Amino acid sequence: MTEKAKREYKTVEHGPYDYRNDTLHPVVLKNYGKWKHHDNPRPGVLVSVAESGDVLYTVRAGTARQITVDNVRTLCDLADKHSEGYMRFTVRNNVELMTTDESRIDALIADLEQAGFPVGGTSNTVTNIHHTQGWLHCDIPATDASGVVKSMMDELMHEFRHAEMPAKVRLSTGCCAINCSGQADIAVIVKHTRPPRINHETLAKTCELPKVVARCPVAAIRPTRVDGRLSLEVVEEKCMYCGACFGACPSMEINHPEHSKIAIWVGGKNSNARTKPAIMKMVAHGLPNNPPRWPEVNKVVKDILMAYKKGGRPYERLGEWIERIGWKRFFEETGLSFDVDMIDSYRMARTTFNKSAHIRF
Amino acid sequence: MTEKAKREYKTVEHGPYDYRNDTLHPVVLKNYGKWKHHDNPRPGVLVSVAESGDVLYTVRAGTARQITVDNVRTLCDLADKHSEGYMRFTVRNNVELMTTDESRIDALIADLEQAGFPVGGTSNTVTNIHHTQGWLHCDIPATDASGVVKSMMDELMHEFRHAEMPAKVRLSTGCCAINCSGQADIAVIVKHTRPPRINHETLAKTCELPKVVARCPVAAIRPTRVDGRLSLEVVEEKCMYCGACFGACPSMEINHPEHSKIAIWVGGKNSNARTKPAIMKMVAHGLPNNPPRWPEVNKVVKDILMAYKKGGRPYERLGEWIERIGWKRFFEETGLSFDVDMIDSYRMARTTFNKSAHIRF
Amino acid sequence: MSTKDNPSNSNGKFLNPTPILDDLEKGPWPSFLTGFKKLAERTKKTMIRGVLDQLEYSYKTKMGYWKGGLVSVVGYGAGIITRYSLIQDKIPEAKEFHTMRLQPPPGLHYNTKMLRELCDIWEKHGSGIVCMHGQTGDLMLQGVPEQNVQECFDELNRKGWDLGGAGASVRTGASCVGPARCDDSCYDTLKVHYEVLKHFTGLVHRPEFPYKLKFKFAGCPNDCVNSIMRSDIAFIGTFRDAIKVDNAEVKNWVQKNGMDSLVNNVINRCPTKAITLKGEGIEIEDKDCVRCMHCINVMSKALSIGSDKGLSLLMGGKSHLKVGSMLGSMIVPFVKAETDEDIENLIELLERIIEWWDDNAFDHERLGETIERVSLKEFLKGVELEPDINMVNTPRDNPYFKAEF
Amino acid sequence: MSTKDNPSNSNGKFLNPTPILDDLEKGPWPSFLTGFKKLAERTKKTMIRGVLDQLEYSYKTKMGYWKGGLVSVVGYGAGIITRYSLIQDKIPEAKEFHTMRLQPPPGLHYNTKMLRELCDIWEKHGSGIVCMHGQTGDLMLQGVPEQNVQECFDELNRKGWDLGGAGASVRTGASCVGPARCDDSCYDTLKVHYEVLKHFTGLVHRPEFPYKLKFKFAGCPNDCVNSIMRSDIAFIGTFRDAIKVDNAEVKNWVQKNGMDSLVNNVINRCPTKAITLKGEGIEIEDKDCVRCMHCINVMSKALSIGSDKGLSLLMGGKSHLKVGSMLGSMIVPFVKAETDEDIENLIELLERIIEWWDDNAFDHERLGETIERVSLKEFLKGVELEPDINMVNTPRDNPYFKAEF
Ligand code: SRM
Ligand code: SRM
Ligand code: SRM
Ligand code: SRM
Ligand code: SF4
Ligand code: SF4
Ligand code: SF4
Ligand code: SF4
Ligand code: SF4
Ligand code: SF4
Ligand code: SF4
Ligand code: SF4
Repeated sequence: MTEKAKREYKTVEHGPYDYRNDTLHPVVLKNYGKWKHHDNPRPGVLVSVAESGDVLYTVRAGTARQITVDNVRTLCDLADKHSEGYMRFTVRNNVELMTTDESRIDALIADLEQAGFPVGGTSNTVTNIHHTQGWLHCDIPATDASGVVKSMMDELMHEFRHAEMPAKVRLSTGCCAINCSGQADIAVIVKHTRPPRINHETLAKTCELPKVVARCPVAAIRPTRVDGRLSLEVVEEKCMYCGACFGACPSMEINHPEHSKIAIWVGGKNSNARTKPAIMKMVAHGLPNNPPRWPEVNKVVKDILMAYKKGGRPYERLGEWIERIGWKRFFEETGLSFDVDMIDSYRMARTTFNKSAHIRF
Repeated sequence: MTEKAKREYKTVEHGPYDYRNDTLHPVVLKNYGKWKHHDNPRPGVLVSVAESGDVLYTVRAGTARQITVDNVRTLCDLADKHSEGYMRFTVRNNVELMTTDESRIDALIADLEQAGFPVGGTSNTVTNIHHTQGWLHCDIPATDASGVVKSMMDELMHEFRHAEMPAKVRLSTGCCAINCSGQADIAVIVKHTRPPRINHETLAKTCELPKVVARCPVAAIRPTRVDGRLSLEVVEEKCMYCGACFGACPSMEINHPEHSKIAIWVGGKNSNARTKPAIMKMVAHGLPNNPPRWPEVNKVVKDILMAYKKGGRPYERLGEWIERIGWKRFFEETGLSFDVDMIDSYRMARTTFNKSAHIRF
Repeated sequence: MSTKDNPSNSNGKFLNPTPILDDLEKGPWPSFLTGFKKLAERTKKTMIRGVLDQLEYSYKTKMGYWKGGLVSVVGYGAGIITRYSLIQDKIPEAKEFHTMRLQPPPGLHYNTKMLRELCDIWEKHGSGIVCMHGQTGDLMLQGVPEQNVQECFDELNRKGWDLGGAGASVRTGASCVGPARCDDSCYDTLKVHYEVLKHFTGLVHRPEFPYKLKFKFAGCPNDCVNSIMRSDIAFIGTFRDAIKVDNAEVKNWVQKNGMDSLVNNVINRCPTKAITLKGEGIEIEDKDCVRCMHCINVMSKALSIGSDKGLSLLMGGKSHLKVGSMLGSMIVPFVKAETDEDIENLIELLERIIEWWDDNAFDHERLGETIERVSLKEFLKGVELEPDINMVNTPRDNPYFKAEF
Repeated sequence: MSTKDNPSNSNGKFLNPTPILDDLEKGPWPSFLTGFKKLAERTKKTMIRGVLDQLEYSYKTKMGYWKGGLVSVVGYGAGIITRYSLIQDKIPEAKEFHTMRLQPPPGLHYNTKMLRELCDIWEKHGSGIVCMHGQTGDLMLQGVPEQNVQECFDELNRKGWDLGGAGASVRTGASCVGPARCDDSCYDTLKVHYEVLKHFTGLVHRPEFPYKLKFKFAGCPNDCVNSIMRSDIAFIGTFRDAIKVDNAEVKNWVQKNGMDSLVNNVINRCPTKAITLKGEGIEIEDKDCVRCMHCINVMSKALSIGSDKGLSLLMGGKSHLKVGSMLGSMIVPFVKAETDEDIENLIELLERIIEWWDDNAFDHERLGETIERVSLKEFLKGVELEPDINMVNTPRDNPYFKAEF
C-alpha cells in the first residue's frame, strides 16, 4: 500500500465550487436574473439597474493574473472594506468590486489604484490581455507570456484607462504556435520558421512513434532508422514548421532562440454583435522574439491600434473596420506590408481567394 | 497514302473567323469603342447612343438554338431587309438585329415574331435558357436539353416578353451531372441517386483502368478481378453517385431511367455588380426525370421565380434576394423544404456551416 | 450527304411517327422539333429521320444512345465531336451523327453573306442542323457522316472558317459584344479574343495538354460571357482611374426616378459604400470603389467608366466536376491591352502560365485545380508574378505555411 | 512547503540577481515579477527563487526549460500539471513546479472568506503563486512539490474545492457573469454550468477520451466567454420571441444621442436590416432579426431581450492546431434550460453527443474535427438530431452527396 492510499480522508467529487454557497453579493442575489439595463458611466465603472430599482456599481481593475496569496489577501481586504466581502474576476483577469453606494466609488477606485490595481478595462477601452504560461510554466513555449503581457500593457495603459477606442478591444498572447489564449482583435503568436530538429537520442525512449507520425497535419513525418535504432525523420519539403509534433513529443525540437519568430494576427471576433464571429488573420510575421520588452512586436500592435482608433467608426470592432475599408487600405494605414506568405495555402485556401473582379486601386 | 492525305488543298489555320472581315454593322464600325450610354426602352429593345450622336436600336429575339439552315436563311432575309445585312447572336442563343431608324422597330419586331422568333429577353426579363446537348447528341446525358428548354420557355413566355422581374434572370440546364451550361440564377441539373453499375464485359476493353480509378473524387473505385479478368469495383459506402467515372469510361453505367433524378439550384451569379459572384446552391433534388415536359421540375422553377418576383427589390438578383431575406424564409416563400442532404458534406463543407449564434425563428 | 435511301413511311410522310416528341411542337416558344421536321421533310435527309427516331426512343426509355469515337481532319486532332449510335440495330439511319465545331467571329457578329455560304456548304455535306451557339461559343454543325468531314471542312476553311477546340486543348474563345456596341467595354474584347486565339491556334487544333483550357473575354465586370465561372483564364475589363460623374445628368436621373431610388438603389447598393450624396449630386470615393459596375449600370447616362482602361486576369474558373464549381481568382489585377505591344506582353504572360500548367498539372486537372493543389504562392513563383492584396479576400487565417526569410 | 534551504545570496538578499527580468518591474501595469519577488522575500520559499532564476535564464537564452510528468491525487487522473526542470543541474531549486487546477465557482464569484482559506492552505503547501484565472477558467495554484500535492488537495477538498480537467478529459467549464448582474442573460449560466460540470465530474477527473472536451456558458450572443471559439460545446443564450421595444426610451435615447446616431449606429448596423424608423420610434421585423444583440447593446434601456428564453448549442470550437481555428457551428438552435427537467434533457443530449464522439473520434481529434470528417449529416444521424436550416449559412454548392430516398 502506498502512502497515498493509506490516507483516511475520502475525496468528495464536488465539481465546480458551489456558487450557491454564499459567493454572490447580497444585491446580486436579490436581483438575480432580474436586471433591467446597464450603463458605462465612466471607464472602469459599470452600473447595473435591476427591475426592483436596485442599482449596483461595479468597479473593474487590472491584475497581473500571475499573482500571489499576498495580492489576493490585499483584494480581500478591499472587498471587505468596500464590497460587503464579495468580489469577482472577469474572464480577462480583471477583478471587480461592487457597491450600491455611488458616493463610495471614488474611494474604492483610489484604494484599488493605491494597492497597484489600475482601474479601467470596461467599455471601449483596451482591456487586459489574455495571458498564457510561457517560460514560467509551460513545457513547449517559444516565448514568455507574463513578460509579453506586462510590456504590452505598460504601453497601452492610456487605452486601458480611457474608453477612446471605436469599440471594445481584446488582445491575446500565445507563447507557442498553439495559442492557448484564443483569438482576439489583435493576437501575438509564435511562428516557427524552421523544421523541428529531431533528438534521436531521446525520441524512441520518450515518445510513441505512431502517435507522433499521426500528429503531423501534412504527413511530413515518417519512420526511419538512425544508427540502427527506430526513429523518425521529417520531410523538409512538406513540413511547414507548425510544431504540432513537438506537442506530441519533446524530441521534435521546434523551438529555437532565433528561428522561432512572432506573428501578429488581427480581426478575431467571438461576439455575434452585428457581424458573425470571425477568425483572425495574419498580417505580420517574422518579428524577432525579443525579451524582456519585445519592442518590435509592441510597435506593430500599437501601429494597428492607433490606425484603428483614428479610422474606426462607433461600435465597429477592429475586424469590422478592416472589412469596411478593405485590406489594401488596412496595410496602407498601418504601414504593414502584405506578402506572399499571407496568402492562404492550407486546406480551405480556395475560400479566401478573391473570386471576383472587385478590385481596389 | 490515305485518301485524305492525297487531297491538294492545304488547310489555313485561321483561328476564329476574322471579325474584321466585314462582320460589323456600319454604324457599329463607325462608333466602335465610342459608345456613350445605353438604355432599355422596352422589352426586347436596346438603344445605344454613341459619342458621335449616332443612335442604334437593337431588337433581340429568342431562338431554339438547335436550329437549321432554313432558320438561319430566314434570319438572313430579315437582316437583309431590316439590318443592312448584319446580325449577331448573344451568348444566350438570342439573335439581334440592329437599325438606326426608330420608326422601323415595330416592323422589325413584327417580322421576327411572324418568322417564329419571339422578341424579348432584355433587361429584367427571364431570358433564353442556357442549352446543352442531352439525348440529341451527347454521349453521357441522363436527360434531354432541347426538350427541357422548350418546355420551360413555353411556361416562361410571359417573363421572356415582359421585364417584370426585380433584375435580370438567367436559367440554365444540364443534361448530366457535369452541367455544361454553367451556373445561373436557377439551374436544372441531373443528380444520380445510385452508384454506377459496372459493365465488366466491356470495361477492360474500352477504358484505361488507372485513369478511371484516378477520376473518382472520393477514391471509391478500386481494381478487382471478375471471372479472372482485370476489372474495377465501386466501394458503395464511399461512392456519392457523381458520375465522374462515367465521363472517363462508358462502362461505369451511372445513368438510369428512374434513379437519375433532377436537382434545382439557385443563386448563381457571375456578374460582379454589387455583390461578388456567387456559386449557386442546391434547393431541391430527387425530382423525377419526366419527359417530354418535366412538369415537376417546371413547377419548382416557377414557384421560385414567382416568389422572387413578389419579394425581390429592384436590382436584386435572385441570390441577393435570398441573402437578404435569409434561407429560412426562402424555403418558406417558395414552399420547398430543406433537408439533410442540402447540408454540405464535401471538402469545404466547414465553410458553409453557421458558425455563429445568428438564428432566425 | 446522300438522300437516296429515303422511302416515305406508311403514312405517306417522310418521317416516322414521334408521338412523344411531337408534344414539343406545342407551346409558344420556338420548337427545335418543328425546325428539324421541316428540314427533314424538305431535304429528305435520312440522318435526321434516324436522329428523331432515336430521340423519340430516348424520350421513351429515358436513356441516351450515343457513344464517342475518333474522327478528324488532316493535321488536326480536335474539333469534331464524333457520335455513333449504340442502337444501330434498331435505328440504322442514325448510325453516325458527328458535330463540327467552328470558331465563330469574336462577339458573334455576322453578315448574311457568310452565313448563307455556310448554310449552303453545310446543307451539301451535312444534316443542315445548326447550333447557334454551343456553350463554349462554337458554331456547331451537327450531323455529318465521317466520309464528308474532310471535304466539308475544306470548303468551309476556304471561306475563312476554322475548327474549334475539343478534348485536352485550348478551347474556342468567347467574347461579349464589347466595343461593338457597349459603352461599358474597358478593352477591345473582339480584338484581344481574336489575337489570343489566333496566337494559340496550334494548341486549339492539336490537343496536347493535361486537360482543356478555356479563355473568355468580358469587356467589364458585368461579365456578360460568364467568364469568371466558365473559363480557366478570364479576361475581365476594368479601369484604374475614377468613375466619371456627370452631376447634371445625376440631377436629371433623380428628377425622373426620384431621390428615394437614388438612395435605395444606387447609394445603398454600392458594396463598399463608396458613394455619398452631396447636395443634388453624388460623390464617389475612388479608393473605396471596387469597380463592381452597379452604379454605372443603373445610371448609364450620368456615370461612366474611367479613361485608364485595361483588364484583370482571373484564373481557375470551371464547372463542378470533382472539386465543386470554382470561380476564377484574381491573379493579375490590372494590365493594359491597347497597343500591339500590350497584347504581345499579355500573350507572353499567357504562354508562361500555360507552360507552367502543362508542366505541373495532373491528368484531367484544370488550371484552377492545379493552382489550388500546389498553392497560389507556388503558382505565382512559377509564373513570376508578384503577390497582391487584391488576390485575396483576406490574409490567411491559419499559421500553416513555410515562412521565408 | 519547506523553506529551510534558503540562504541569502551574496548581496545579503534572499533572491539572486535577475537583471533582465527586473526590467519588467518598471512601467505602470502591475508587475507579476514584483509580486513574486515580494512573496519570495517574505516567505523565503526557495522554489520561487529557483523559478525566477530559471525564468531569467529563459529570458537570456530564449528557450524554455520545463518538461511534463505524471503527478496526481488518489482516484483522479487529471488536474495536476506536472513540471520538472530540464536544467536542474544549473538551478536545482526549480526542480519541481507543479500546478493544481481548481474549478472555481461558476461566473468567478467569490467571497473573501473562501479566498483567505484558500490562500492559507496554499501558502502552507505550495509556493503561494496563484493564477486568477487560467484561460480555460481554472483557478491555478502554481508551484507545488509532488510530496505536498495530496495533502494540499485534501485540505482544499474539505473546504469545497475540487480539481479541474486536463488531458483527454472534460475540461473545467467557464461561464459569464450571467444573471448575477447582466440584463442580457437569456438563461442561468451559473446554474447550467454548475449542473453540467457536476454531472460530468467523473469525466473531468479521469481522462478517458480521444482528446479534450470543453464546455463554455455564455448568457447571450455577445459571448463574453468566447465560447464559440474556445469550447467544443458552447451554450449561448438566445430568445425565441421578439425583442422588447420601449419606444418612449427610444425617444429619450435619441434626445441624448441624436437621430444620426440612431440611423448610423443602430438601424444601419443591424446585420439583416430588420429595424425601421417609424416616426420617433423604431420597429423591428421579428422574422428578420437574427438575435445578434447589437441594437440591444447600444440601447440597453430602450430595448431588451424577449421573454421566451433559452439557449443554442454550438459545437466544434477550438484553436488552430492541425486544422486551423474552428468556430463552433450551430447544432441545436433552441433549447429551454429553465426547469430541472429542461436541464436533465439537456444533459441527456450532451451524453448522447459525447458518447458519439468518444465512439467515432480518432486519437487527438476534437469534436469539431470529427464532425467535419464524418460530415454533419452523419453526426446528426448519430446523435438523433433533426437538420435545420439554421445550421448552415447556405445549402450546399456542390452535388457531391449520397442522395437518400
Ligand atoms: C457541346 C457542349 C454543350 C452544348 O450543347 O453547348 C458541351 C458538351 C460536352 N461537354 Fe461540356 N460542353 C460545352 C460547354 C461546356 C461548358 C461551358 C463553357 O465552355 O462555357 C462547361 C462549363 C465550363 C467548364 O469548362 O468547366 C462544360 C463543362 C464540361 C465538363 C466539366 C468540366 C469541369 O471541370 O467541371 C465536362 C467533363 C470533362 O471535361 O471531362 C464536359 C464534357 C463535355 C462532353 C465532351 C461530354 C463527354 O465527355 O463526352 C460533351 C460533348 C457533348 C456533345 O455531344 O457535343 N463539359 N462544357 C458545349 C461545347 C460547345 C461549344 O464548343 O461551344
Ligand atoms: C494553462 C493554460 C494557459 C494559461 O496559462 O491559461 C493552457 C496551457 C496549456 N495548453 Fe492550452 N491552456 C489553457 C487554455 C487553453 C485554451 C483556452 C480555453 O480553454 O478557453 C485553448 C484554446 C481553446 C481550445 O481548447 O482549442 C487551449 C488550446 C490548447 C491546445 C490546442 C488545441 C487545439 O485543438 O487547437 C493545446 C495542444 C493540445 O491539446 O495538444 C493545448 C495545450 C496546452 C498544454 C497542456 C501544453 C502541453 O501540451 O503541455 C499547456 C500546459 C501549460 C502549463 O504548463 O500549464 N492548449 N488551451 C490554459 C488552461 C488553464 C485552465 O485550465 O484554466
Ligand atoms: C453587457 C456587458 C456590459 C459591458 O458593456 O461591459 C458586456 C457587454 C458586451 C458586448 C456588448 C457591448 O459592448 O455593448 C459585447 C460585444 C462587443 C461587440 O460589439 O462585438 C461583449 C463581448 C465580450 C467578449 C467577446 C469579445 C470578442 O468578440 O472576441 C468578451 C470575451 C473577452 O473579452 O475575451 C467579453 C468579456 C466580458 N464581458 Fe462582455 N459584457 C459584459 C461582461 C463581460 C465580462 C465581465 C464577462 C465575465 O463574466 O467576466 C467580461 C469582461 C472582460 C474584461 O475584464 O475586460 C457585460 C457586463 C455585465 C455586467 O454588468 O457585468 N465581452 N460584451
Ligand atoms: C450593358 C448591357 C445592357 C443590358 O442591360 O442588357 C448588359 C448589361 C448587363 C448587366 C448590368 C445591367 O443589368 O445593367 C449585367 C449585370 C447584372 C447584375 O446586376 O448582376 C449583365 C450580366 C450579364 C450576364 C451575367 C449573369 C450572371 O451574373 O450570371 C450575362 C451572361 C448570361 O446571360 O449568361 C449577360 C449576357 C448578356 N449581356 Fe449582359 N449586358 C449586355 C449585353 C449582354 C449580351 C448581349 C452579351 C453578348 O455578347 O451576347 C448577353 C445577352 C444575353 C441574352 O441574350 O439574354 C449589354 C448590352 C450591350 C448592348 O447594347 O448590346 N449579361 N449584363
Ligand atoms: S500557448 Fe503554448 S506555450 Fe503558451 S501555455 Fe499554451 S501550450 Fe503552453
Ligand atoms: S512541425 Fe508540423 S509540419 Fe513539421 S513535421 Fe512537425 S507536425 Fe509536421
Ligand atoms: S451537361 Fe452532360 S450530358 Fe449535357 S452536354 Fe454537357 S456533358 Fe453532355
Ligand atoms: S460515381 Fe463518382 S463517387 Fe461513385 S465511383 Fe464513380 S466517380 Fe466515384
Ligand atoms: S461584359 Fe460589360 S462590356 Fe461586355 S457587353 Fe457586358 S456590360 Fe458590355
Ligand atoms: S462601381 Fe460599384 S463599388 Fe464603385 S462606386 Fe459604383 S457601386 Fe460602388
Ligand atoms: S454573454 Fe451576454 S449575458 Fe453573459 S455577460 Fe456577456 S452580455 Fe451578459
Ligand atoms: S438584435 Fe441584431 S439582428 Fe436583431 S434587430 Fe437588433 S441589430 Fe438587428
